[in-house]
This record gives sequence, structure tokens and C-alpha cells, in this order.
Amino acid sequence: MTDPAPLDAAAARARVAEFVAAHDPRTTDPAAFLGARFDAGLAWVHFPEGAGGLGAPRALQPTIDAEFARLGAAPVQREGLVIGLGMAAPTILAFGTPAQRYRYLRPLYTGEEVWCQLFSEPGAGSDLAALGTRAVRDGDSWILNGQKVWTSLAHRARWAILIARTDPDLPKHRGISYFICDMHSPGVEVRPLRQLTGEAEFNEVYLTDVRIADSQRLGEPGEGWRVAQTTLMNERVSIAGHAEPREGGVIALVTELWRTRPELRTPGLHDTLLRLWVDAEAARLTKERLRQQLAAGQPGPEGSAAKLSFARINQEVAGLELDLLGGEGLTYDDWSFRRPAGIPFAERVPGFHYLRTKGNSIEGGTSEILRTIIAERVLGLPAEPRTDKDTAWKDLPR
Amino acid sequence: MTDPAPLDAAAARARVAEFVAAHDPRTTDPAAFLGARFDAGLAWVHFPEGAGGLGAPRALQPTIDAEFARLGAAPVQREGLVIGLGMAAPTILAFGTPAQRYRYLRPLYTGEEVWCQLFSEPGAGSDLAALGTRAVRDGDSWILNGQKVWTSLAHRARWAILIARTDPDLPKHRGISYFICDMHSPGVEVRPLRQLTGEAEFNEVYLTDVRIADSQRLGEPGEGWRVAQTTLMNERVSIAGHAEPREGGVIALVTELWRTRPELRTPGLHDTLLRLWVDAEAARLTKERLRQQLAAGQPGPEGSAAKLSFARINQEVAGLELDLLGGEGLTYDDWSFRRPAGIPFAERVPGFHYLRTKGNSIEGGTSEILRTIIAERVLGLPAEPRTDKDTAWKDLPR
Amino acid sequence: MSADPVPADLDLLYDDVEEGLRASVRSLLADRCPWSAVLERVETDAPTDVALWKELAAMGVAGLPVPERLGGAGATLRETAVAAEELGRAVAPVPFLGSAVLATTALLAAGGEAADGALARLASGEVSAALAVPLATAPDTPFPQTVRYAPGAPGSTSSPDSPADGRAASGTLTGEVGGVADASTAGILVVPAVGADGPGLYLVEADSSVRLPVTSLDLTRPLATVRFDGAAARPVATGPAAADALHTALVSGAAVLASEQLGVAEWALTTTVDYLKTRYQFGRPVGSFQAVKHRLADLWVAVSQARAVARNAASAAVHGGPEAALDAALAQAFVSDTAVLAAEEAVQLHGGIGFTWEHPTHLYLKRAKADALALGSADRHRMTIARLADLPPAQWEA
Amino acid sequence: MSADPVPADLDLLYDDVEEGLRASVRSLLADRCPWSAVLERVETDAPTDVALWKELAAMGVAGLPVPERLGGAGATLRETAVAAEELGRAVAPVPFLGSAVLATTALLAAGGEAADGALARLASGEVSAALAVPLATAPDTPFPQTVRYAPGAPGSTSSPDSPADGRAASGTLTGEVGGVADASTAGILVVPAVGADGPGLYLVEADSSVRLPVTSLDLTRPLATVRFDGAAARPVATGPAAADALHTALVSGAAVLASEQLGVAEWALTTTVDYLKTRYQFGRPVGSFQAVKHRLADLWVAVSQARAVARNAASAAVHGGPEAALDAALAQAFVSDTAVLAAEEAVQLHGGIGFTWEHPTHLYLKRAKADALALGSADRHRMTIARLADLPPAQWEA
Repeated sequence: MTDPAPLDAAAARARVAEFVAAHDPRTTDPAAFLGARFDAGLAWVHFPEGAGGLGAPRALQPTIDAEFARLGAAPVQREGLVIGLGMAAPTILAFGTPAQRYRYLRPLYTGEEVWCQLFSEPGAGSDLAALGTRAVRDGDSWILNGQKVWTSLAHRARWAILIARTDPDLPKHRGISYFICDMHSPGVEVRPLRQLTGEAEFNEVYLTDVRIADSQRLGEPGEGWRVAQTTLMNERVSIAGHAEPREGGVIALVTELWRTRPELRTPGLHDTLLRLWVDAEAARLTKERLRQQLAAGQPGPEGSAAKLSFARINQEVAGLELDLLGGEGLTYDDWSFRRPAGIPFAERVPGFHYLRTKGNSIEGGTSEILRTIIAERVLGLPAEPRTDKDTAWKDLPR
Repeated sequence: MTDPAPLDAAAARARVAEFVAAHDPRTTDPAAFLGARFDAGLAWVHFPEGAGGLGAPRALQPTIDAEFARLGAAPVQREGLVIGLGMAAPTILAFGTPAQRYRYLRPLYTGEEVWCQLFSEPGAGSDLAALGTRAVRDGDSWILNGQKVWTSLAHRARWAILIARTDPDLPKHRGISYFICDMHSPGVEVRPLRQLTGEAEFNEVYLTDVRIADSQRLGEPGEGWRVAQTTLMNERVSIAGHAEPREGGVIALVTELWRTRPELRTPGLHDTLLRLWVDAEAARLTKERLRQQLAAGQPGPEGSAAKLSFARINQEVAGLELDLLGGEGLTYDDWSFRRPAGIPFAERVPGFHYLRTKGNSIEGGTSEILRTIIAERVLGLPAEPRTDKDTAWKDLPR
Repeated sequence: MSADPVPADLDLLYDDVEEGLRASVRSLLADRCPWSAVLERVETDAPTDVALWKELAAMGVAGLPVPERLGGAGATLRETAVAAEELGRAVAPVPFLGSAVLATTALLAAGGEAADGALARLASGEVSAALAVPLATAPDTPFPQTVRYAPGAPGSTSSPDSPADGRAASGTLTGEVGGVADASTAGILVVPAVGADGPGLYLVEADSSVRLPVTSLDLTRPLATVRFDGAAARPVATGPAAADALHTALVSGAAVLASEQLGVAEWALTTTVDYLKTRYQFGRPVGSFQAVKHRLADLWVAVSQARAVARNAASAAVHGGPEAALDAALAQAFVSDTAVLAAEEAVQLHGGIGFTWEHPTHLYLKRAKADALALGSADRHRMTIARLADLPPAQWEA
Repeated sequence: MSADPVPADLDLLYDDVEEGLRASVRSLLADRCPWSAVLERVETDAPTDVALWKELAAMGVAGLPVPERLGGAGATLRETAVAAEELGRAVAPVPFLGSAVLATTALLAAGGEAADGALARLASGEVSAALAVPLATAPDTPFPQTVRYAPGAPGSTSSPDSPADGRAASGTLTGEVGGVADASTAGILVVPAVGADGPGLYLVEADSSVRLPVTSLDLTRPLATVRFDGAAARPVATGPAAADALHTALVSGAAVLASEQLGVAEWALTTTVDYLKTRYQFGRPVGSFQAVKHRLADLWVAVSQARAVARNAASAAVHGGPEAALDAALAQAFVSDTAVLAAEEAVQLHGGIGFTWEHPTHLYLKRAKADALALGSADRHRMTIARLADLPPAQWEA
């Protein structure tokens, strides 16, 4: 550390002000601005120096982000960076070699290199550890074959974080390794995967004799499951990022409709609306409480609950929106096979809201898996009898 | 059979008319009337002759009951006879010796002898087969020790149907035998069991060196679990007995309140009321459809669903009744420890409705067990991995 | 004070003739209408399968409740409901609801020579028809006012065609109706319109109207905006008789739609159960996990109840009158929710695969949600129940 | 148009002082108020534990929000809410809600010499107080009209006692209030009454009223009908100030009650989880069954949210104003349902034992349901939200 005194909020704000004074956000190229911010250690303040941080307490980051916003800097989190910033970066920090950190973190942060995640497979969804993509050692590299699915951004990504099976003779959790995969490698084929909305938001990725250098392995061979846990935990933690105003979420779809279209109101739907308003407000306050806990250095287990609640509320709000609209809800905009056009969710047609939110309880951990996690890890309820933990992966029923 | 032609509905009605002509229900002693009806084979028409029936199709019984009612006979099913008529009788018919049928069925039917059921134990509720009451052979009889619970009518019963463990070295389902227990035997102690309503509707029954003659065993030793299945199946089947008018059930508690107390109405509770009305009507029609299926000789699996639905609806109706009443719902009638006074359910205070219906999803098979039964037996979903099926009972964790 | 305390004992079963009809329809649909064909077809410009409709008509499905003297099957709405169940189970893209239910029951209720002529054409499958009301119209909606009737021969602004059946029209229609189901492929439109003398129901040859297809949420049931620009029209009913005929059609439609929804729900339940018996996660079939089993058990209970409720509504619709309106409202209030729940559970419990375009579940989800809005939402039907079952809304100051 | 888009960032955590208070209260209650003692006491004629109340008062719990100059703790409703949480967790039969919340906040809002005198007596534990309104009174109820105030000294029909504090009363009260919580053991009554000049809030020595205990659904919170028959009364507020003070008390009561309900819910969840870890059925802990786990996970999510919502209401109540009323309504709407659900799930998942008198669960079930009705049902609070969050009811013709 260059600074002998530990960084506090006031000092952090001062550093940001100093930085912005030197790099006017209105005139500096956005990637250059972010690159300089990374170099100044103001990207992830809790990361070490040289890796975008200052080794300072994580709780300072919201203060820093808020100060950058106040001084006119564009937000770091942008469309296309969610996997890189939220999942790849903390994993590379935790398990990467110095060379890996140096190579990957800066262009990831500036947005010059987009990342995707190659975890799920058609036969390994909730039971991710059952995955079957094979990685076979070949000298200084690994040869990969398999199929991944539910991959957002694969068609735009330069890099992927990837898990593959390196030892099928071990029980499933123990024979997995974790790699960084170059999406431009020969043998990587990305095919759009069309959802029930009509759009192809995700991809299937076919890997055919894809070669990955052993230097692109994260963590030890066979330790991939543990590395992946870090990735997934960060996925869920990122949910409680920022404070949200009342009616700041999906609930606004129906409260605005209710206020502006009195002719749609019915007594029964009023009760449904009020119940959802209460639920949405309860979920919002819970997320706010979690944010305050994190800021106070007392992280609670409520993070895993937030996704569960918002999935349900989003789905119920979208269902109510159609119920309110009646005949207007019977229409759709466009069923043609296409990539998402980047239109904000709230501006899509109600039918899209209804269909798209169905994925909220599936993507990023199903609601069923989250309930099991809460029951076992938070409440300490006993696990189910398991037959798949000590059996060699290759002998598992499937 | 004395009658060479198979009995049809018209002939059955004629027999009833003939019987009633010979035994005027207004002047005949009720027990004598029922005894004669038993002797005439009009008790359970599908039972064999001499056992209260005529060996005729079971579907005729509703016709016969309706004709008796039309001609002024009191109903057979009365308070206190529910276990004898609904559970003991069909089990004795299915597994009893001729001597057992002769001894027990007639006084059971006339109501001269009340029956109770000694199945559940403190450690064996949903997992009834885990029961620990021991029966040890001693010459021509068995010596029983153990504790039973949730026994209604035990304090008034002359006889009990009872299951006990006769071989703890076998897996739990295989070491059970089924007995008829004289409730007046030495060593049978009945203690009232007080419920959350304040009343003692049930009992605990302590068995200390109770001697039961081997001639009072039903079915072979070790076959008790199979015999008990007959008992329990009849418990659930009896639910769909008779046609019920719209709003004939517990829903009337709130529909009447809604109609007669307009000052209690609120918009939100209106929606709740209407949803419950719909659910109650759906459950009623489903029961009616089951009744029609049974009458047409096409029994469906919907019987197991009826108890599940009514438990939920009863509980929600009772909750809504309190919500409607507001301040009036904050009171109760009497918390003193006492036996039920036989007041009809609808005439009890709303707080009693709320508390008593909580038992509907526990007694006679919990809602959880019923869901598992539906999932496995109706939908054919695979059983959970079981560790308790092939282990000797004495070695099971508990 | 209670609503009709002893409803008629309606037949809730399926008789042999109905089971025969079901088997024929199901067999044809299995051959001609697998989901893969449906999915392929709905992305074309001709989502409705007109050829399949002619084959169904050859089996009598196009005119089930039409008297034999008009070339119909001479059956009732009970048989019509059985066909709807099978068509729902296959999400078949045929104009059954618009033509064989809504238009047909409107014409049957209106009666008279003109209606008979049209019914004969529909029953034969020569043409299909549509009832020119928005699909979301609830039975208790006021008579539509968006189309005006003027007596006298078609003027210069109307289509040059005279009615194809050779008989002169008595006047013309002008106006627009949005969200009409099955209009684009219809040959005949049955149009509620108002003239100087009040409401009337009119026959219009469809090609004398302008039909603008709209993109429908339910890919398998196309909607169109229908515009009349002085179209030649022939009255089939006027005054209260027209309002009654329209009301009868909407009540009958709501009743039969419940059976279609039942078919959708049955498909969703059965397909999900089958999938979960074979999908392995964590070394076990997913269907062996208790939480999944209990949800499917609850869904099975709901579907069983939906069957009784839908059957009841179809039987009541045969008799007509206020009881039919109440039973149809009950059916819509209950079965709409059940079908949507079943389809939503199917998506969720299929996991990722159920969220894709290439799996049939989304066709059922869209049909289920669109059906729930069709002919009035569950919420609207609960308000109808409030009126017909004497459960009045609360008086409440805003 | 949306309701207050950016609410104040209220502190939703517990600070160290609050955790200290919690620990002290919990420790005292663990010693002095185990459930077995509660159960025994509530069957006596003195269900309220006056001695325990004095011990709590010695810890400051009787006057948490009372200024130090009056002998109170000089804390806020946030600390009061923490105490409520612990008292709810123990279903402690003490007059906290009636005295330390409702009466105290009414007097604090009224202010003035008479109020201060009474507050000093309450904070010291010398006497407890009750607010003479029916416990079910919602904050937005019109000012009560059942008690009349007349100026002048007590007449011949009044109690011969003059106020114990030696100061002359200014008039008398006549009338009756039903369902008053904590009245029987109160020394002071705070009574809303109307006189010729409009509403007023009056102090009455409790023994100058007639208090008739009624049997309460919640055994641990006794209710009484209170009759005034010319009782000597001293005004603490009149006119709009009286109405405001009563409204503030009811809003504060609703906010703090949510924390009591949170305590009830936490007890129910924790106790059930603990039981299911040790209760074996089918050779496994019941808590290892997935359906049970998922229900408990959902309940944990709800309880986590209830904590945030209750904390928010308590913090908002410190600030007062319309936001406090909305946040209290939100808390009641959410936490009432959560506490009832938690208690109901506790009964169900305990199985038979949870349905007995000898297990504590019923004490919590009764408290939870009574609390849900207290200070307005969830339904009433949703209507308050409709008003305060600009979500007006539908206009609908009956």
C-alpha cells in the first residue's frame, strides 16, 4: 500500500474527486477513463493494488461508486459486462495467478473484452456438478469436447469461464477443473438458443476438440467445483448492490397502469395489486436491510432469498398486468426469431413481461435449488439421503 | 342367497318398504330396529348374508339408505359409531373368522357396542409402521405393552382395533399384527388428551400387560400392516358418502355472515370470500363426481384428494370468519378442560372453528402424507430413496 | 337467504358416446396435429389449419350441437366440451371456439331460417364462422356498441359482393371490432350491432369485411380486427332476442372453454409427470424429490377438480338459464387459474428446456394465459358469481 | 404520479444498545417466563403476570420512549420495538402493548402536565395503563363515540374515589368500550371520549370504572369491557389534538405490534426447525424431507422480510407523519400474515403434538391470530395503503 493510513470514506471520496479532476468524464474516452480508474485502484477497492484495487475494505466501494456518479462518471456496470464484472473478476482475483490477473482484469473492467460463462449443460442444470463436458490433458494443454447451454453473451464474448470434467473416475464434485476459454479458438461454435419469447437471448455452445493451454486453468486440477462456488456466490451477492426507491422495481408496471388507466380497475384486482405492492415493498426493504448490513460489515444470509422473492413477484406482477389489460393482453409484438434489441424491460409489451419473467425462477439457480440452499445452509436442516456423492461420475444414473 | 335373481334398485327399494312395514320406525326400539335390519341383510348390502348383507352390489347401498330415510328411519351413522361402522366393520368382514363376524358385527351396527382405533403412537404418526407397542405371545394369548394416542371414543368404547409389533427383528412393515382389544381388560388405561381448543376430544391409551386372546387376532401374525391398510382405505373412502348441496359445507359459515352482516364487508375480504366460494364449490362438485363414479361402478382416485381439499378450505374459511368479525373474533367461549358437549360444529364460536380445523390436515392422515400418496400411487412418481424398508425395526434410527 | 341450496344433480361423468368421440378426435389429432407441426405452422402466414378443420368437420366436430336436420351431429354442449378438451390437449390451431362454439351457439339461440342456413354451412365444414366480438368479452358485458346497423341495400361504399347464399341482405353494417378470434379464416361472421331499433345479431359474409390480423399472444388462436364499411348484413335476431342470443353464446362459450382449458391443464400435468420420471439430477429422477411430488399432487388435485367443474358447466349449459351462467362463471373462475398454474408449473419443472422455443410447453403456456383472459378473466367471473350467488360487494368509501 | 418515489433511507438494523436491551429482556424472560409457566398462569384468574411486569419496569421496559425527566428510558419506538419482539417471542402475559405502547404513545403525543404525571407513574412501573379502545381498532377508524364526556365534578352516580394523584378531575365520563387490552390490571385508563366540544382524550383512575373480563382468544392478552358511569376524568388533549394523539398512538401501536408479531414468527420458525431436526419418521429426520425443507425455506424468507418491514415501521414511527402511517400499515399488512403463517406451519409441521394443549405452539397460534386482528386486520391495512400510496379502489357497480 502506498497509503500508510487505512482508507476511510472521506479519504475515498477525496481520491475520487482528485481522479475526476484529472480525467474529465465529459471529455475522456470512456474506455480510457475506466482504464485509468482501474490503474488508480478505484475499480474494486478491496482488490489488491495492480488488480484494480487498493486492498481497502469492500464496504467503501458503494461510497466510491456514488461519488463517481455524483461527479458525472458513467456507471461501470453496463449491458454486456455483467458476467465479467460480477463473476469472472472475483474468481480470477481469488484463484488466478498474477499473470492471469494482469492479462484479464483490466480489459474486462474497461469493457474492451466481453466475458461469458460456460457452466450449464443440457444434462446438468440444477445438478451442475453432473456436467459431462470432457477436458483431456494433452501435454501443456487440454482438449475439450462437449456442449454448454444457457450462455448469454457467448456470441459477443472474447473469453469464457468454463468448467469441464477432467476425471470421470472420481465422484462428480471431485473430477472437475476450471478454465478460461478463448471464444475465438477453433472448435468453439456458438448457436443462438431461442426462448419462449421468440428471441434468442442465450446460446448453445458446442466445443469440438477445443484446445486450452494449461496456463488458462484457474485453480488446481480437480478443484474446479470449489472455484465455481466462488463464481456462483458472487452471482447471488451482486443482487443487493444499490438502494432502490419505493416502486422502483417491476411493481411499477402495474401501479402506473392502475393509476393511469382507471377504466381497467376491478375490485378483485385491487386486492391482488395491494398484496403485490406489499410483497414488493417487503422484498425491497429486505434488500435495503441487506445492503445496510453489508455496508456495516455484517453480511446476512438474506441474499439468497432476494432472488427467490423477486422471481415470484416479477412473475405475479407480469401476470397481473395481463389480467388488468384483458383483451389488450391477448396481443404480442413480434414472434420472429431474433436477438434482443436492447430495449429496456419496462418498455417491452406486457406479453413479453409475462413470458420473460418465467425465466427468473430458472436462470442463475432455480427457485427449488435456492430453497434447498436456504433450508440446508441457513436453517441447518439435514441433507436428503444422497447416492451421488461418493459414486464415480461415470457410474451415476442419468 | 335366498333370492335367485340379482338384486336391483327397484327390488332393493321393495325390500326396504317391506321391512319398514313390518318394523314401524316410530314405534320400534332403535337398537331393535337396527338389529332386525342387520338380520334382514339391509345393513351393508354388499356384505355376505349373516353378516348384515345380501352379497349384493355395493352401489345399491345408497339407494337402500335413501329409501330408509324416505320412510322415516333414523340414520345408521350416528355420533360415536364412526370408527365401528367406517373402519372396524369392513376390516372384520375382510379378515375376520366366521366366529368374529358373528360376535362383533351386529352389536357394532346397532350401536350397542362402541369401537375405537388404537393405531397411532407418540413416535409413530405419519410413519405409522414404526409403531413400538409390543405384543408378546404367551400360550393362547398375547401380552401387550405400549402407548397409543389420538384415540377418539376410547373412553366410551367397548372394543378397539389395534396394531402392535409382534416381531421387532423384521423390517417395520413385516413385524406387525392386528388385534381386537377389549377396552374393559385389566391394564387398559384411558386418559383424556386435551387439544388446543381446550377440550379433550381424544385420548391417550396406556396398555400395561394387557392380555388379548389369540382368537381376537385379525389376519395372520405379521400380516397386521396389510390388514391396517384395509382399515385406513375405508377411512378415506367413507368421505364421499352422500350428495351435498351448494354451500352445504363449512363455507356457509362465511357466506351467511356475509349476507346477514353487511357492516362487516370489506372489498378485500370480498375477493377472498369469492375465491373460497369457488374453491368450496369445486371441491363439492369433485366429491359429487366421485359419488357418481362410485354409483356407476367406476371408482376414481379422487377420494384421497377430497380430504386434502376440505382440510385447506375449512381452515381458510375459519380464518376468514375471524377476519370478517374483527374485534368479535378476539373472544372465545370457554377454555376449561372438558369433554366435547356434542354441539354441532357450525354452532361453536368462530375461535373454535379456527382452532379445531387446524386438526383437519393432521388427523386421519396428514396433508403431507396424502400428497405423497397421490404423487406415488396416482401419478406414479418414484418413491424417495428409503433406508427404513429393509432394516430390522429394532435397528431403525428414531 | 343462501344461493340455490339444492342444485340439480347434473351428470358429471363422460358417457360411452362421449368417450367414443374423444377417442376419434384424439386419434385424428395424434396423426395430423403433433406439437411439432403446430409449432411449424404457427410461424407461417397461415396459422390456422384449415385442412385439419375440414377433417374434423367430416367427423362431425364442426356441428356437434347442430340438429341433424341441418346436417349437424344432433348432440349437445356436453359432447362439444369433450371435443374442446381434446383440441385443448393438442393446442390444435382450428377455429373450433369461434365457429363451432361461439358462432354456432349464437345462431342456435337466435333460430330462424337465416340462422339455420348458416348453421348448415358451418356443420358441413364448407365454411367456418366467427362471432364478431373481442375474444376477451365476458358474458355479462353490455351489448357491444361499436358496429352500427342501417337498413336498406348495401350502398356504394360497401363490398360489391352480395351474400354467397344468394339471398338479399336487408341492410348494412359499419364499424370495427378488435380481437376477434378465428375471424381471418372465417367465411361467415355473426355480428352483434346496434341499429335504430336497438341491438341485433347479423350475418355477414366474411369477405365483405376487412380483416386485419393482429399478432396474438396465443400463437395457435389468431385474432383479427374486423372492419365493416357498409357490409351487406342479414338479421338473425333483433331486440331482446339478439341480446339473449349473444349472452347465451358467451355463457356457452365460457362453459365449453373451461373444457378446452382442462385439456391444456391435463397435457401440462401429464407431460411434466412423464418428464420428471425420466429426468435425472443428483443421481435420482427429479420426480422422486418430495417438494416436486407434493406440487404435482396439488396440481393433480386441482386438475381433478377442474374436470368436475368443467363437466358441471357443460351439463348446465345444455339446460341454460341463470344456473348455466353461474356454473359457467364458476368454471371460468376455477379452471382459468388451474390451467395457467398447470402451464406455469410445466415450464418451471421442466427447467431450462421448458423455457425454450423448441419445446412445446410454451404453446400451452400462451394458450392457458390467453384462455384465462378469453371470455372474461377469472376476476370478472368472480364478480358474476357475487351477483348470481347473492354475495354482494362491500360498500366502501374510497 | 407514483407514491413517494424516494423514501428516506431508514436505519433497518439493530444497534448495539438495542442488542443489549434485547439480551437483558430475553434473559429475564428465559428465567421468569418459560412457556410452561405462561400456560399454567393463563388458566388462573390472574393471567397477567404483574410481578414480571414490575421486573421489566425496573429494567426500563415500561417506559422506553418516555423522557428521562419523567423517569423513562429516554429511548425511542425503535427500542420499544426490540422489547416487543422479545416479549412476543415469549408470549409474555404482561401489559406492554396496552400500557407501554398504546397508552404511553397517546400520552406522549398529548403532552402537558397531566400526561406527564401519568407517564411518570407508568414508567416507574407503579401502575400500568390501558388505552380504552377496542383492541381491533385500526388507526384510520373514526374517533370513537361510545363514551361521552361531561364537564364538572363527578356527580352522585360516579365512583366516590377522586383521582389517586390528588388532583381534581375536570369532569366525568359515561359509556362503554368493549375488547380493551390490558385493562383489568391497569391503574390508569386513557380514554377517548366526545363531549360538547368534540373529541377529547381523558385520564381516568381505572378503579373508578367497571371492568368486566371477557374470555379472550389469545389467552396471554386479557381483554375486558370497560364501563364508565360518571367516572372522574381529567382531559389531556381536546379537539384535533386529541384525535391526533389517538391516531399517533394507534399508528405507533401498529408499528410496534409488528415487532411483537415478528417475535412470534421467529419463535414458531425456530422451534419448528429445531423439532424437525430431531423428529424421525421413515428412518430420517422429518426436516430432511424436501417438501418440508422448501416450506421452511419459504417461511424463513417471509420472516426475514418481516424483520425488515417491522424495523422500517419502527424507525418511521420515530419520525411520525404520513410516512409513519403508511409504513405501519405496510408492516401490519405483511407481518400479520407472516406471523399467522408461521404459527400455522408450526402446528402443522409438529403434527399431532402441535395440536395439543400441553405443547406451547397453541399459545403462539392464538397470539398470532389475535395480533392479526389487533389494531386492524391485514385487509384493513391494505385499504389504508391504497389511500396513502395513491392506489384508489375500483369504481364498480354492485
